Amino acid sequence: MAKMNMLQAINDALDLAMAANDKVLCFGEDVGVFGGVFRATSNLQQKYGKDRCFNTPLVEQGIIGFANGLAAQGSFPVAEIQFADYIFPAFDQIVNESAKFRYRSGNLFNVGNLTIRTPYGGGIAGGLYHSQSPEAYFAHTPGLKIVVPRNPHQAKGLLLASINDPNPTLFFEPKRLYRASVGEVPEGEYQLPLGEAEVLKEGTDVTVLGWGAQMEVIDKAVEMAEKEGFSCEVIDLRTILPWDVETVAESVLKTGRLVITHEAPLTGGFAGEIAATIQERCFLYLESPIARVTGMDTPFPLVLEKEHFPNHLKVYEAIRESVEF
Amino acid sequence: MAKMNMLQAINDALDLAMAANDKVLCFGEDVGVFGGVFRATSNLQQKYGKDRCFNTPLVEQGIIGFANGLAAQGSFPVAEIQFADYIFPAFDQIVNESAKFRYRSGNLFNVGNLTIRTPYGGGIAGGLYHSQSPEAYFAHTPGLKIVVPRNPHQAKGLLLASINDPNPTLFFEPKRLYRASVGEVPEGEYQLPLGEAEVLKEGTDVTVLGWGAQMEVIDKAVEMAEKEGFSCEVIDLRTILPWDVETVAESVLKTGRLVITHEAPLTGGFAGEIAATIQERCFLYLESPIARVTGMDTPFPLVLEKEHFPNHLKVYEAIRESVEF
Amino acid sequence: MTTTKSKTVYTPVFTDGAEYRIPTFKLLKQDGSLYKGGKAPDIDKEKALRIYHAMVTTRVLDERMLGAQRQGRLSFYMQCTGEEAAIIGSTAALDDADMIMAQYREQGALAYRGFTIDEFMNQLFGNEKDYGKGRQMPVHYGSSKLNYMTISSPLATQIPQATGYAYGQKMAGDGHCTIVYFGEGAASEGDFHAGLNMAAVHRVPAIFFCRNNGYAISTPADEQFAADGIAPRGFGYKMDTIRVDGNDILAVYQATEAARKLAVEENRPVLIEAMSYRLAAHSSSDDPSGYRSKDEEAVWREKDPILRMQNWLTKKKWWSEGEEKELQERLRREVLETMKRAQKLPPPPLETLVTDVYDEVPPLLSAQFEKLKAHIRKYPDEYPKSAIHVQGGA
Amino acid sequence: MTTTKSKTVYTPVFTDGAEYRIPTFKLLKQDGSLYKGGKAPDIDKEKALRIYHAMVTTRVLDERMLGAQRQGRLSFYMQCTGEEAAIIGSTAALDDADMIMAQYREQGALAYRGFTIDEFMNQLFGNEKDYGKGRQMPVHYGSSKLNYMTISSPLATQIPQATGYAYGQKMAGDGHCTIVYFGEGAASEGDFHAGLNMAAVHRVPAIFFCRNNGYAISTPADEQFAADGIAPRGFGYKMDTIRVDGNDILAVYQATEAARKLAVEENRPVLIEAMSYRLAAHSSSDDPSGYRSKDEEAVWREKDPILRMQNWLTKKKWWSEGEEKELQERLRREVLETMKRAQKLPPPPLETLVTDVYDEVPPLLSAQFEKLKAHIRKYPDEYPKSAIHVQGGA
Ligand SMILES: Cc1ncc(C[n+]2csc(CCOP(=O)(O)OP(=O)(O)O)c2C)c(N)n1
Ligand SMILES: Cc1ncc(C[n+]2csc(CCOP(=O)(O)OP(=O)(O)O)c2C)c(N)n1
Ligand SMILES: [Mg+2]
Ligand SMILES: [Mg+2]
Repeated sequence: MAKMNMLQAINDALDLAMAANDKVLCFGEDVGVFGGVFRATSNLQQKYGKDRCFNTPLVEQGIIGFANGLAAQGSFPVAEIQFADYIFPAFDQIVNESAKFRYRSGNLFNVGNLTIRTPYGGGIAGGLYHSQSPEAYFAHTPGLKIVVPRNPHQAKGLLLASINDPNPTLFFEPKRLYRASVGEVPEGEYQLPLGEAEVLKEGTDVTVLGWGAQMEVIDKAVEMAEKEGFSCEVIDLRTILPWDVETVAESVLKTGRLVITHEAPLTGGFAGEIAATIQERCFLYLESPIARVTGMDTPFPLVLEKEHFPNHLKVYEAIRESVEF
Repeated sequence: MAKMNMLQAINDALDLAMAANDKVLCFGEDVGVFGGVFRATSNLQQKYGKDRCFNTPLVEQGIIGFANGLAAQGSFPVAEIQFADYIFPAFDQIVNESAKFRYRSGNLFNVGNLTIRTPYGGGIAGGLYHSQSPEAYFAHTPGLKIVVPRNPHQAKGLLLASINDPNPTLFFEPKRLYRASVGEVPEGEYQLPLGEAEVLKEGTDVTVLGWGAQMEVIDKAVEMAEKEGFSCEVIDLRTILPWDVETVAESVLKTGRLVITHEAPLTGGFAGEIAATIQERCFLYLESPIARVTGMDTPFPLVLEKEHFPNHLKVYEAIRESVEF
Repeated sequence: MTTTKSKTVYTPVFTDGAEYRIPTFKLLKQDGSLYKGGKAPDIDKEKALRIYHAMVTTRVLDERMLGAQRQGRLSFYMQCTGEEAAIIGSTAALDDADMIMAQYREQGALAYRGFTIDEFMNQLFGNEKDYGKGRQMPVHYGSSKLNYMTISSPLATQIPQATGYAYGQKMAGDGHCTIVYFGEGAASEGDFHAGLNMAAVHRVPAIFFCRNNGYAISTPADEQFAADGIAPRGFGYKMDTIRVDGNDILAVYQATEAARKLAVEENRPVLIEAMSYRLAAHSSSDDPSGYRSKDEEAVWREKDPILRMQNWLTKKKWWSEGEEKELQERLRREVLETMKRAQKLPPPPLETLVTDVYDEVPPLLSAQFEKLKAHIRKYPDEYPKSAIHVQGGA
Repeated sequence: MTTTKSKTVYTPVFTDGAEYRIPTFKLLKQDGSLYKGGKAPDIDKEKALRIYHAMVTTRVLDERMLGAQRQGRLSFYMQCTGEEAAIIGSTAALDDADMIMAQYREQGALAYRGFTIDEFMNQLFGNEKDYGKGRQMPVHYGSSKLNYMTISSPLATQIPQATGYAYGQKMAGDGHCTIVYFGEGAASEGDFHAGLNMAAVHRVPAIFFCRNNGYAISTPADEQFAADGIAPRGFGYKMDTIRVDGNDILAVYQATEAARKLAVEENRPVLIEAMSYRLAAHSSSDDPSGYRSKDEEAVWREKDPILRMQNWLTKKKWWSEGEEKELQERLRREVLETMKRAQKLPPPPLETLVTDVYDEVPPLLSAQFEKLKAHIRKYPDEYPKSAIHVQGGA
């Protein structure tokens, strides 16, 4: 075990993956000698050479197109998109290409080796274009896996699993936690399962569900709620696609209540999908409407970021309203 | 009134818009002398000249980038994307640019004059890339309006409203109905309201909700259901974003049941958003879980298209199950 | 940073490069003789006939399948008529283990590599033997055995993918390269810019082969770009570039052979622009009479690349009228017989709806599939193709 | 279709255009004298001083605001140090009613057009007077009055937008053009290719102004492209192209003036590549010592464009040391005073969270806003900036 922040854990995972398999390549804007604008790829070029860790030209559609080709060839590309807000020029390559490569070819070809890493989320005074949480844009796309870690330990294990998973995987890194989240991380290689939510805390009154940086917000909210005597079950979804319906449904069958929170705007956010599925699965057991605590239906603001944000107070209020419904 | 198919109605709307305002321009791949691969822009170049109706180079991100600039300048661009499946290279220009232009500039600039037309949907043996219904990909984007007409009369009135609406509007045309849907269409200019769902048929047992080409499917299913004695209320959502929560909620408060259908895959589809919202709004009135009848969570297939499709039988079954729950 | 070694001027002179025209490389005249100064590449009789056979196969297949489409036996078809030399000449200059990433009009490359008529037909009819499992529209072929990447409809996406694929080949050090085909229309996409620029920067063994056939559906090349074709873009990437007469099998072959050397031996990517003409309609859904004249087509019909090669073969005494007749007849027969066979084969089984989305079918999709099967069991007559797959089962 | 008038060759010759180098246009030496053969553009004293004033303003603003960022008064800042001549020289050659679509490092253009220090500060501090209503990060300026499109962070998106904007200007026939600024890094994006190709095809009055400053954050230009800069790409679009010394105010001015003539009078879009160097860090979040040497920077510090212009002005006797000192001091004082003022202004009112998403706030968003207000009323201490806006209200 070693104490690491999330960036160090990610860097460690990349380092181990590159050491274990010389077909693993890391690239993207500024990831080479500089080690990425957040330094997630620090020292990898120095260690594994310019052929295996390199800067690309500034073109996201090219980075992912290039990565798709590499993955089809049999390499293990780990492509970085500098900010999740800048992943949209690559939307076609991800949604029409990566996701459909295997299906359309009848499994003659696939890009399962592909991993795309990108920092997402607010809380860093980033305004419209350094704050977005675009996971739901991709979650409508069969063929992709989408993973979001909540802390350094999870980040390392889930990233290694994403790199090794035989499906194209989008790995969203909560950049607000890059340096802020510090914790014990096992040394050496280990993988955490994709497609499995994790129950972090058992409870009986209400299930509180989130992913990524929102798990910290949930912790604070739940602390407030428990002080009021509400027993909360806390779940980290971890994999957004394909998501773990069973674990969530099982919890809600027990608690009868569900509060979901994410940073992205409400409308079309992934909480909607979860709510729709769970109201169907748990209809007769629901004691209050499923609540969503999310960003507002606006672009991400700057000065009024705090007001816009689904913070612990808003989550706490939703928990309270859900239990007292 | 004149009998028209949907293509003729759309062509008529474009013709009227161009006649009324010489700042209205129509462009896209093959829309010039050829009139578009579906002929929606037939004769417009001949009538209004090459400056106002023209072919663009084959580059969707450029078409929409160009259109954004034109709209900001004060023109009224009506850009065509040849198939909705090919809109993704323009995703960044639509989601990061069109949608956020007004907000980010504090309303100094806007692209409200922009309209994007594109044929969507299955049922024409188009396979993965000539069948998609991508409305939900855009519905997570505050700042956009999204409109889908169900027949020629609606198409003309909603398209004219979209062109004149002071917000960037995506207009998805159900290509399966282009020639198949024929009906009476008023002559001259008229607009149908954006942001308003339409109750097509009143009923008491269950609300059945859809948009675009699915409205035909719903009609057939409802016919079967009514024969079994189920009284159905039928709603065409018409505008996906911002959507008309009130009309849907009011209906469900009355019927206590809701079946939603769309062609796109289930997970992350817009039915999820509607279900999540309505279960919250109508919690105490719901007599059965909200049901979604959608495409499967796969890319769009070809030979087995019929099996994949949310057809009238599947919608009928969902209505039955909902009422008999 | 760029250290510009360019010279200095003291008056503002603009240039659009017009004075620097890229020439067209040609070897073979229409009558089968060589241009003065031209030297035929080193192609022996066996190879020449393999090429020619692939060209004729492609032409016959195209004619017959368009006919089949017109009769309603097939939903869709795309011909490559007029462009056989560009496609087959370039593929023939490669190693059969080199990767091909095509746009959609390159069936000739597959024919050359040995894709059988059966294999073509199975894809066209989407039957149970289609490698693509009946999921894509006709002409979306693929063959891992023949190193031919399955076609994807979205244009130009394969271009940066080819750059990545070639980078992988370079890393593997296997001495292979990737050729990527695209139309002059597709070259307008952002992915074109991305793919070529990255290839030049990362020095990958890739050949970017542009089929400039004058049209993108109805859009003529002069509404696609203002420049003199695609070749001048090579300057912008500092990429070795050549323009070649696309109807000239020998020139295409020789240019591609030389390009492959640069790519594989020096990791220098190459841009080839083959000037040709799309003699047929864009696809079976298109009617060119709305946007171009018969006269224009006639000019190009005179430059038929297959006839040109036939004339060369005849001059070399490698081919006779009798052989031509026999080949044509045999191919026509084969196509017809194979078509009948392929049409009769059943569609892919129901489970192919949900396989290959992921490596394994995830639980939610599995549940959707079970629901579908139950539904089909309830309405077997409505799903005649699939009902047999769900009988009795869970 | 393309009718290629290119000549024919009979051997396969590849070209990457290396033999055809685009020269660099220069007028002014560092000491303020003109190169032999160079002729200064027609700039009178008033205009020259307007330009110079804007350059110094920009430099002072940049220095002070970086300082303010370092002191924690500002979250973020971006300097354009070293590139003032490229930006201001080009803007000055335009009509003030021409549209400017910038990347983010072009505050000099705004300074030239008359954006006041107050206006800069209001944006930087996102206060209630910020035209952008405090929604975007610092340096995302915009001014409809000054025809300066609000900055958008996603790179290169403004390039095809400029093509469209200019098309609209051409249709309006108002005799105006659009200039669009972008870095040599942003020029790798697909949107660059789209914007330039469409501009050439549709013949729009647009000037594509590339600031080649050697770096895109840490990525040096030679890892961005293999070619000799961006200018050779003009060939691929058949666009009038010129390369200019970006630190040479006179050359930039003259080139842009000539470009504007082509654009406005002949609807010929122009590509200008200005060779310069980003003397400062990429932004306040960056530290260049990780990727480039002080020596390299020193070479460029010797080419300071402001000093170069000052030397020219001095030679013309249009400027004196005393005036320089006074200007510098006045500007420093003004910046400091204005900063204090701007910092004290309250943030934009709470309702700016939800306005301008659409022309009107839609019902669902309105409901979200009401809920937010109720929440803030419940926890006023947690939202100190906004609590005053919700007191007592519904
Ligand atoms: C991204 C995308 N946009 C549009 C289309 C529709 N489309 C199919 S083929 C075609 C024209 C392609 O022309 P070109 O690249 O010149 O190839 P050619 O057909 O001439 O061989 C178009 C517009 C598509 N398949 N993909
Ligand atoms: C689409 C997109 N990708 C990535 C970024 C992050 N980013 C901001 S500035 C920059 C470098 C830009 O370099 P260049 O265009 O040369 O301009 P310069 O900073 O040198 O003026 C990058 C990668 C972005 N803003 N937008
Ligand atoms: Mg073509
Ligand atoms: Mg730069």
